Amino acid sequence: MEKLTNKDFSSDQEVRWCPGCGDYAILRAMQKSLPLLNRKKEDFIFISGIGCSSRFPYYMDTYGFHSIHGRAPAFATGMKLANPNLSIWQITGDGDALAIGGNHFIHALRRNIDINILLFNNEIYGLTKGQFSPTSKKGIKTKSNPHGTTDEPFSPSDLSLGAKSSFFARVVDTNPKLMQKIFVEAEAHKGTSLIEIMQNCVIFNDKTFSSITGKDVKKDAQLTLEHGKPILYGATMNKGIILNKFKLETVIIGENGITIDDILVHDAYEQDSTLHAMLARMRPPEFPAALGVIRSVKRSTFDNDMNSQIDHEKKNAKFNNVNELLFSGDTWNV
Amino acid sequence: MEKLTNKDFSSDQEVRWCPGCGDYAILRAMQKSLPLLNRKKEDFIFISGIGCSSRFPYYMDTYGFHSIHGRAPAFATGMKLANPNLSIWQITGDGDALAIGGNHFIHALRRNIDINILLFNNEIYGLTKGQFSPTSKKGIKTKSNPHGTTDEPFSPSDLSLGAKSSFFARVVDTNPKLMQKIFVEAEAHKGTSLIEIMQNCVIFNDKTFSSITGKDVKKDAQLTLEHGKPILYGATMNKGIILNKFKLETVIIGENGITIDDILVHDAYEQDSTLHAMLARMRPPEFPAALGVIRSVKRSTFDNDMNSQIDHEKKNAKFNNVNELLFSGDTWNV
Amino acid sequence: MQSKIMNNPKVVDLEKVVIKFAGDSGDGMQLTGTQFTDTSALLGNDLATFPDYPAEIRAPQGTVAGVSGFQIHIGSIDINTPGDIADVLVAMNPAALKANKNFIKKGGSIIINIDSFNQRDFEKAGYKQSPLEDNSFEGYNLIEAPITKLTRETLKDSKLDGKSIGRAKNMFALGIVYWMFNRPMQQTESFLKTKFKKSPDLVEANIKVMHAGYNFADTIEALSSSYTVLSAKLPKGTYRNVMGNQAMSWGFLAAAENAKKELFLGSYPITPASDILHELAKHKNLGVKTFQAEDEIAGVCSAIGASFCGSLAITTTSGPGLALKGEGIGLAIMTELPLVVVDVQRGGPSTGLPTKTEQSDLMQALYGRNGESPAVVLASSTPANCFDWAYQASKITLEHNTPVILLSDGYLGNGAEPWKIKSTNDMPKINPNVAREGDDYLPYARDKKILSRKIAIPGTKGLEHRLGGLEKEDITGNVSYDPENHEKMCKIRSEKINRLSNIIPEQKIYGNESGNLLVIGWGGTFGSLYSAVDTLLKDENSVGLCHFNYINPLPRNTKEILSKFNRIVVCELNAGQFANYLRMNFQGFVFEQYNKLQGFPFTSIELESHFKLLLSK
Amino acid sequence: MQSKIMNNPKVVDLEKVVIKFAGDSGDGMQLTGTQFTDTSALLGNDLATFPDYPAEIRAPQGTVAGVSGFQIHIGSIDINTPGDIADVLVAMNPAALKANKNFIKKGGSIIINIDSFNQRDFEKAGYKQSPLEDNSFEGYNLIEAPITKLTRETLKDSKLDGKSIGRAKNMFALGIVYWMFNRPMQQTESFLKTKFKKSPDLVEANIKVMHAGYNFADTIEALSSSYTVLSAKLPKGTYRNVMGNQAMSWGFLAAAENAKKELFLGSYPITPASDILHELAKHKNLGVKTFQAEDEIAGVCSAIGASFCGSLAITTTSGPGLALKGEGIGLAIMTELPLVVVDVQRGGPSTGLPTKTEQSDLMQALYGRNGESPAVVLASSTPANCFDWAYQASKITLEHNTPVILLSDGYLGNGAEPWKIKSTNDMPKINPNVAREGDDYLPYARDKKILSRKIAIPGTKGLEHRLGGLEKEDITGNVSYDPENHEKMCKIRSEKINRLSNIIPEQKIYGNESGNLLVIGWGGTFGSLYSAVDTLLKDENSVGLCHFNYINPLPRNTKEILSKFNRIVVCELNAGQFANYLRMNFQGFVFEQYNKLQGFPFTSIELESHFKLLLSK
Ligand SMILES: Cc1ncc(C[n+]2csc(CCOP(=O)(O)OP(=O)(O)O)c2C)c(N)n1
Ligand SMILES: Cc1ncc(C[n+]2csc(CCOP(=O)(O)OP(=O)(O)O)c2C)c(N)n1
Ligand code: SF4
Ligand code: SF4
Ligand SMILES: [Mg+2]
Ligand SMILES: [Mg+2]
Repeated sequence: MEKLTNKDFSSDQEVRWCPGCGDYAILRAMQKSLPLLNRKKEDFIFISGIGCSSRFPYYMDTYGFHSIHGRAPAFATGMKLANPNLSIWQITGDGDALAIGGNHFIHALRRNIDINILLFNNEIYGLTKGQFSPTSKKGIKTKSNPHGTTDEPFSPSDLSLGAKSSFFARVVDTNPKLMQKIFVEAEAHKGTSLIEIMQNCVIFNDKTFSSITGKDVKKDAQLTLEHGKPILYGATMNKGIILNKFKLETVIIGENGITIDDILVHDAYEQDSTLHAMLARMRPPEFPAALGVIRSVKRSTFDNDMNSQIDHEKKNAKFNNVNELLFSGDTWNV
Repeated sequence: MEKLTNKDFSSDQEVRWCPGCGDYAILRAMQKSLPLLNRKKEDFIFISGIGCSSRFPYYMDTYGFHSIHGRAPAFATGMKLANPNLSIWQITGDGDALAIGGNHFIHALRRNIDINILLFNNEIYGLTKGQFSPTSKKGIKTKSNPHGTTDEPFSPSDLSLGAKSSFFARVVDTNPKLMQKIFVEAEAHKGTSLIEIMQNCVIFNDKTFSSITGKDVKKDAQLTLEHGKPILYGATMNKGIILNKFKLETVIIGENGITIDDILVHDAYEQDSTLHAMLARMRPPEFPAALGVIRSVKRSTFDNDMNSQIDHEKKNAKFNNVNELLFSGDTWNV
Repeated sequence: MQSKIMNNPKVVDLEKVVIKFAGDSGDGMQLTGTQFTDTSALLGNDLATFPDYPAEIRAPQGTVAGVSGFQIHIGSIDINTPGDIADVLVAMNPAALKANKNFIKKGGSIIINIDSFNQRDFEKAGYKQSPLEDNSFEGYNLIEAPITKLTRETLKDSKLDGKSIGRAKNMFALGIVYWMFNRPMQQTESFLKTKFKKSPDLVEANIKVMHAGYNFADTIEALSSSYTVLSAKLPKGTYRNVMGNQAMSWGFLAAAENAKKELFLGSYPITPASDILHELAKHKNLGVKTFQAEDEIAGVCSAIGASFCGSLAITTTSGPGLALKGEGIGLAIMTELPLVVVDVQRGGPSTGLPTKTEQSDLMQALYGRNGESPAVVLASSTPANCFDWAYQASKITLEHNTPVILLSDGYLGNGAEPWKIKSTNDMPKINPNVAREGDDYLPYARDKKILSRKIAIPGTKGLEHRLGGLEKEDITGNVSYDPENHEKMCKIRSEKINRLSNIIPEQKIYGNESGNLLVIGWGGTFGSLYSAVDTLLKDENSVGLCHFNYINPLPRNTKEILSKFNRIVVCELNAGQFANYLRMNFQGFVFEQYNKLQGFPFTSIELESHFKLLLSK
Repeated sequence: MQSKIMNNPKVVDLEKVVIKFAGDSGDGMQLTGTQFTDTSALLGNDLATFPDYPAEIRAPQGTVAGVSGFQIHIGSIDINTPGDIADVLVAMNPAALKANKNFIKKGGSIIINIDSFNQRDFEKAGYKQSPLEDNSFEGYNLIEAPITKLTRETLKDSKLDGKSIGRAKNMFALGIVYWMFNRPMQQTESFLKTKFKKSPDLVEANIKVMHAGYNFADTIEALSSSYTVLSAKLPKGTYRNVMGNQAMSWGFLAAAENAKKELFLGSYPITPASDILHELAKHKNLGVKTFQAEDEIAGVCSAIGASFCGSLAITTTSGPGLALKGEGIGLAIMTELPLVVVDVQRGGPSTGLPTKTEQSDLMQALYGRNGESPAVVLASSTPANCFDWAYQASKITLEHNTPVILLSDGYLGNGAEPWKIKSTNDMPKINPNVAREGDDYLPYARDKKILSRKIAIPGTKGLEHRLGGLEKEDITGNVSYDPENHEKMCKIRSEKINRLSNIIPEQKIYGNESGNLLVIGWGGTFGSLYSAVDTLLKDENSVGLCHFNYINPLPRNTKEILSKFNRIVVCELNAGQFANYLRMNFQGFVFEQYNKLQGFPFTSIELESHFKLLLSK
């Protein structure tokens, strides 16, 4: 197979996000990741809904579909069922995926259709100029509620794990390396791979993730999980997470007799999602926010199950073509 | 206030479910529960979508609305926002709530609008004659997949807790007493009270809950949670649940040195939903299924937040009527 | 047993007979009807059937709301409708009699399960006293058979439990009717053997009861004779009996095979369309992929996704579901992808009358989307030709890369008739309009003649491109906000559909090609309109029938046809939607209307008398 | 600085002037335009404005796609459109010049920020070389101002950072234009003081720059003189400037207050309708409840729920959202509850041209639902009368208990004009048709005249009842599958709407009441049609304008009007939907069409010349 580079994945269309928008970094990371996947260029589809982020497919020189608001998982499902050989990437915003598209989103996760979903979570409706979204922090003032929202936000991790998500990862738009790593892992995972990207909207919700991504705080505010490794963070990696009864706690190695052996070891492959959910819920200031692949478990995929069933039925077929069906059963001649 | 009885809540419409349908028992339990709530008859609304269960409002002599498929939470939200004094009961099926209506369902839970949702979970589409639903057990054969479904089902408890449900209870259609108790608690809870009712569809999915409701097994297959009480079950209440590291386990009091003090005490009021989710996930044969009020936590309600905001704005009003608004700001006279 | 012959039985017309089986929802009338149908079909009768059941799964036992009916019209002549009125009614309880009392021909035969005619059942049916005691049924041939009792008697030695024995009584009724019409019982016997293959006791019991019914009829001499309906003079060929929804499903299977495409169905169950999903779900062995989506929107969107990836993609629904699919259909129009949307219409508005038939989604099919968004609209017109129209819809959508909405209705979908089986080899070729590797591909470049663009399927090397719902630039398909381009593209999208009228056949007329009265219909009303016009033609009235299957575009000779008649009446099961559509398209004509909105098909009789009135004025 | 006067500036018509401010999305052109508007309004000019911005939040800086424009038409005479073509263009960069090059009147003035006319910016705009070097702008009055440089210069001692200084340059341009039209700067000064009240430095800087621009213009003598547009002779009263979406919002507020109802809005954001949500969300102090739903379906359904519970309930959206609301609207029709659905139309089909205007949702509004489901359809026709039509829609829906669809469009919604403020005391009374405690309540009993049922609101003792989407029995409102009842109810639902035509005013004609040419329009095209017809009338052409706001039902005298003209032309920003609707309703007329599908309003000029053509043939 010919060797592809990021250039092969850049379309001729001018990128039209606001200067400084987090989407640029994600686009670049994606264009760099695809060559690592060893797949043919013509086998990729980028499918999106509507939103700033949903313009993404136009900038990728692959097959692409900028569909309608909220429905991308349904299109993606049809695509993957029609052709299970394709590598399908759904691009979606927090409004697209969790407001109008919430239903398709949870059903895709439940079915575990083998696609990759990139959730560009900027906690705002960008394209329609700044209304609050289902992930906006309660109380923020936006055009559609200038007195502060009264909506309790979704936690994307809790919602998706509640919907039986088999793969959940998280990354910030300021970490291109981690993005690339996760994109590659997502593609390798069989089933619906959900990646929440904390993405900054400079125009309507600037710095909403600054307590996590701020240069000054990020060492203590971010924790990158790796399967099989102890859960450590901090500038010198001397901080860690332990499990105390039913709660997570942060500790410092060397203090209060804590050693590396006390630190929780991350098990992304564990079927029970309880601990994954707890890790994903961690937030500054009490905790660092968990990044990386938080959950990645084996579960049969919808496309594969359907195709096995079809293969099985074909093998045990009563009819091999339509004519045989038409002339089967009770017929009579005139 | 005049004293009401179950008769006051029975409409003159003939009940039209199949003989033997679990819906009858739920209807009766509801008609008996409402008089216990000390509310005026005219302040109740029953709102439903479409499905066998969704005919429920016709049989209640209250205000009622048999709306369209899947959208009942949206109607209910509008109703409660319009008049927060009403007691609003949403009746919905597993298809209505979790297939077409999944989005409105999770958003109602997230917002914590103060309504009560009765989810008649019969793990099948009854009204349309027996297709599988998003809660049908994987592999069951139905009209719409005679070779066995390939859909992984939702767990209503996981999905709703993932959507930040503040109240989750579960009951079987064969236990009218517990239904009444839960209905009363649900109404007392401020916020969205979700009650999953394991309901038998005699026609299209008979006995789907028999491992829980079967007369022979039920003592060991059902466990009724009560806040503040140790979690016990069994014919002689000698069995219990303990927490071992991160897993629940069943034990027998008196065996292996287990005493009543080892048994987990149910805390429905705990904000952290981790343990609630684990309890709700228990299923025979390993575990008994948890019934009763599994979670009931305080969280501000959407209707209350909106109304407080309006009250606050009214108090600090720039304008007290529309004329003042119309003539405000830059105007000029000709 | 007692048989009151209130009158000498009139001799039923042996050219054709309408029989209605009616009973409680639990009485097995649908099965009884289907068996009689299959047997008659095998005997070579032409026929048409129509089931009529309540919206509840099981409405309260014994009530009128709970009556389930199955009507069958058989004949040695051409049969086009399930009949207006029954020659023979089987009524398993008082409610069944009450529900059908206006649907029995004066002097017709009524077979009654007299065991169910007791005070409790009268009351459930809303009768104060026995309807048999007053004079309501004077002039009918009333056959009172103790069906429950004799069924029990027949099975008194059987190992079956009481419930199963009770359920067998429909076979007794079927036996009586088989005797009446001189039909053999073998077909039903072998059916029972297959159906209950796991329970030989049940097989034996049911067969025994059916024979008991047959023998009972043979003995009682309630009827002066038994009747024969000779086999119809149908064109030579192999026949089978098909229901509309089944025929539709098979049409799609055939189209996919001939187009060398995989068939994909994205659908959400809804009455009366669900049976298409059920039927296609059976045929995984033919490679069909059926996806029961979480809702109608996911149904249409998954289909569009599958279409983009090369499947013959369809989505099926009924009125309320079509309302939900509008936005998705708009996207398919903008992206110019193949897609067939089937609407099996039911009574509206809103949830309306979900189990009843109607033609009131026409405007929605034509216009139920934002913006200028023209789609091809077709309508099937008989249960059997649902096959052809599914095939044709698939052919058009794949060859022209433009969405097609195919209208059927509850009457067609659930109705059945014999179908002369076609071989897939004899069907028109389907040549999907697809770009291939190496093509110089511009997504929105078009064939000059038919104006359709080529689609390029993911996986095809070198043809990577992006589609979407924003306005497309002509030729390149890039996003374009250019004013002139938008106007141009709107025109192309509409002209593309208009050009189809060059390809589709001219509209045919049945009866006179010009003259006094032109009867216009479309879709599911064909049978009744045809029967009515046929009768009028026999009396040499100057009348023609112009029944449409192509709605958008209309056949190119439509205007010409209109101009050849003095009077035009448009007959529809709605308030006049097609009439309005014709008014938009053809000015200068007067379109009279004949409409019915009762959840039931037209009867030929009401049409005939209305047409006669028009002809006489 | 340099000012090339390529030609003697033609004297602009002082009766009216069209000015367009254009620059990069980040250049603050919308604010500049609004300021000029407000100042002109305060001076008593009549005016109309129209913003025109890209679909992206910020398209790439310096590109044509990224140009944001604001057009304003002011006059001492009646102004009805934002103008076809600009007398004065402010172009902050080459892209702004390029985007508007066809929208400047030959001989008009172009004020250019010459600092942005460099090679890099030419290229971004897609120019190979400077458009000022070739002869493209010969015949125009080109004013090249070093706006960036002089702004920096002005603020060289300011404490502001470079970015903020850069952003102030729009004030320089505004200063120039204020000078040109002899406008005072106080209004903008006080605006700046309020806007930046937390940052006195910003206030000072912006005011300083504006004055610098003003003085610059005063000095350069680029223009032979400055102009004055006198105040218009408007009817006496208090005026304010309103945008269509704002006026619409306020109309609902007024209706709710006068109906003594709480206002409830259930909505999901969508361009160009979102501003209604934004506007209403501000006014919680008036008790309005705005619910930003999870999608459009929840928007309409929550509104129906609120309506059932006694609110004046509305839902607002644009085309794709209306497609999603169809099923919900059908339920409101069946349950006969009050509901106003606002569709601020945009370019379709599908996502189409989301920021552009169009009138192509008419058919969807009329028919985008399953079954026979008639709704009242109204259309506003100027930014200011969005107020009146919101009020009228509310009045009809509350008094007749039947849903109303109100059509606006992007042009009306974002456009602005002066509005003579009405007091709520002077508006027609609204008497909601509601049952009270103690009434003998039958949910589907009706007023004999207007055929509407009474609604009973939860909380009302003794009136408990059940509604739903299944067909309702006449009078009782119980579920009914009865065939005759269904037909009857379908007729009632349609007749109820038809009867409204007895109540609404007769259709008016502007111009000749009979004669040669009848120009027909509806909704947002009023301004351009009026201007065009007005011009023709001045030349004594035999022409009348009949502009519709009531679409369903149509005014009772419509047919009479049609019959008084020799020729009828229906002008719409779609492919002819209203023309088709008229064809359905009125046979025997020839409806010619004039259509435009370019995302922009008609220009008066194109209309005039087309009408002249029709009049001459
Ligand atoms: C049916 C429909 N409803 C509403 C819209 C308007 N709309 C487009 S994108 C969007 C929300 C965008 O938010 P998000 O998904 O978070 O994307 P972002 O712009 O923040 O990347 C909305 C409300 C639409 N295009 N279609
Ligand atoms: C828009 C729409 N789509 C589909 C339907 C058909 N439909 C009615 S109820 C139902 C599912 C019922 O299942 P569930 O909610 O579990 O209720 P149950 O009958 O089991 O109580 C479906 C698919 C409909 N009425 N409307
Ligand atoms: S509005 Fe926000 S999310 Fe959208 S392109 Fe601009 S910065 Fe990015
Ligand atoms: S079909 Fe099932 S759920 Fe519906 S009424 Fe019958 S038993 Fe109950
Ligand atoms: Mg967002
Ligand atoms: Mg169910």
